[in-house]
Amino acid sequence: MTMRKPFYLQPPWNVLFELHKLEKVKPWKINISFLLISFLEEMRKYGEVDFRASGVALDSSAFIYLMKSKLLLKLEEPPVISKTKLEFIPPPLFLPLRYELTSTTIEQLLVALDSVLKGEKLLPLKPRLEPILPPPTEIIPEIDRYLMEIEDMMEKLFQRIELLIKGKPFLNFTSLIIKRKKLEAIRTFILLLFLAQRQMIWLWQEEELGEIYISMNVEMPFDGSPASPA
Amino acid sequence: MEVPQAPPDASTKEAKLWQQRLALTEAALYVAGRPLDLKTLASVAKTRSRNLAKQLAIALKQEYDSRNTSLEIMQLQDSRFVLQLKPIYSQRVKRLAIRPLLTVGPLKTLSYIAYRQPVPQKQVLNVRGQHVYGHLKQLEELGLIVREGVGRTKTLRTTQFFADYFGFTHDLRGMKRQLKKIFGSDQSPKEK
Amino acid sequence: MEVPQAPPDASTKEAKLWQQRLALTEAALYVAGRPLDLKTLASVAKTRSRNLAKQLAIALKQEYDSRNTSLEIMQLQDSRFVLQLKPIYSQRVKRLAIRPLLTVGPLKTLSYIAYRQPVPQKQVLNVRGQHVYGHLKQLEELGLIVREGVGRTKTLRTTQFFADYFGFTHDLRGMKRQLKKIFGSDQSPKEK
Repeated sequence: MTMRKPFYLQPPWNVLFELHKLEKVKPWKINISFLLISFLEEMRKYGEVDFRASGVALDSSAFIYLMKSKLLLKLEEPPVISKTKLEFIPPPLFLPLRYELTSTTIEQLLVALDSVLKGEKLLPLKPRLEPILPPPTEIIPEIDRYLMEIEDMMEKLFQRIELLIKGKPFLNFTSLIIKRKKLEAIRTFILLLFLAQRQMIWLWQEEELGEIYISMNVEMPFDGSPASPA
Repeated sequence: MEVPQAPPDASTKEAKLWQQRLALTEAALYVAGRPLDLKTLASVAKTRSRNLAKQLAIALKQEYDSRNTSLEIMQLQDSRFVLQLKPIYSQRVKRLAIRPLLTVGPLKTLSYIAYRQPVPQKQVLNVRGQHVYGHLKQLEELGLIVREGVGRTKTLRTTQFFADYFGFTHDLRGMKRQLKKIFGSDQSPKEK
Repeated sequence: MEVPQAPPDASTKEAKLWQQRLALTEAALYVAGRPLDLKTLASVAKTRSRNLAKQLAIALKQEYDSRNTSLEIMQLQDSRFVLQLKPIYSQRVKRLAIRPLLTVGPLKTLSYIAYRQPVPQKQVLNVRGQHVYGHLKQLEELGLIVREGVGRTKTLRTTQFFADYFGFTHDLRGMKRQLKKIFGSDQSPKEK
């Protein structure tokens, strides 16, 4: 009776079980994650849970990881310095100092000046080159204005919260940003953080990633200073 | 001012130091080929005393004067000293000077700075082109110009060495008048 | 060759002429700042006799040697003469020199080329590092080396000007012997 060849001895999984094949393959070409997941799926499909095969697969995966790591480390090694024959390097030769009369005369200086001044006269006739500035981007001034007007916007948001919260103990963040664009929602959230940091409002959540609740700090007027006791 | 001190007896340690300083003074004047001030001469002669530097230069001058040589040491009005060829020999040997101080490009830049000084670096760049950055570096290294101020407000002017080399006065207005006169141009340099 | 003639008695007409020629010889060497051959020295000293020019130069050299001075006159192998600063004074005054001098890096590259020449550019880059491209440009501009051939086969050698500057002979084998003596190395440069 012939034994059926187990599925994992066929490609692509066979690379994990026939280690001599690993030497012929570039480690980068082996997707270990894919091999192991599909290996487990296949095993589940056949209903043959073979712990020896799993063990070998694990061992092979570790080995492939090791090969990959070694290749990476090899890249970081400094290049091998070729052993050049040590040869005699002579010391620097210092030049002897000699005065030398140079030949430039005042006439030559004046001839040079003449040609430069002619060039200077022509200068205004040349078209003036204006510096080419890059076109202004849309984002930077927007952010600038946003930052510059932040106090103003904080006050407006605070007034809006005051209006919406009337008669209620708290307000939820979703109601503040309803029907608003994403960027505006983010800005509103940032402004809330500023207001909370100044203790003008309180923020809390009942669960992580859950709704944010806002309540007023009744002891703080807008200017940020504690209210004077009545 | 103290009377220049005669070199001490050559047998003593002080005499050796004097001789060494005298040789250093000569070395400095020879290599520089331009007038040197007492501060520079003192630093070369390893002394802080400008008076000693002056005594050394005067002693060296006397030594040169006493000897049959084509070279002389001159004391300028501002207490600077220069080693130079005696003018009577110039004619016979000046043909041996074959190397120009500067090539044409840097010379043009230098002449413009001399004529318009003190001139904003920006103006020099406008008139002569961006390539003159290299010229300015060379002229500065040769001690022919100085840059004053920083960044966009840099101003250029020529140095005393420039004036000495071309035989101009050290006075800026005087130099401009000299240039204008020699140049014979009807364009008066802008006084700034 | 005639025996160098001692300077004649200073009271005679010939003595005055001798003194004048001596001064002209000195003037020529001072102005040139490079080695001058006997033909040039003779023409400056108003004589057709190269032998007389040589006698004058040797007499001048002896005068310099006998005196406490920072300057020296060197006689090169091919009977050329040069006036220069004694090397022991260089360090203290080199900052005053007009002509920008080379820093240690390019000087090392230069001495390597001189020692190994004619040497492939590739070998110089291997030994001294890729940064020497700048040195080679500088040395070439100063006329101290030449590059022969193109691309990867470029060969470097020093110029006649280099030999003159250092007072070396123009003969390559002779120059290498001189260099070997200076470097005090027991390794003989490769003769190619």
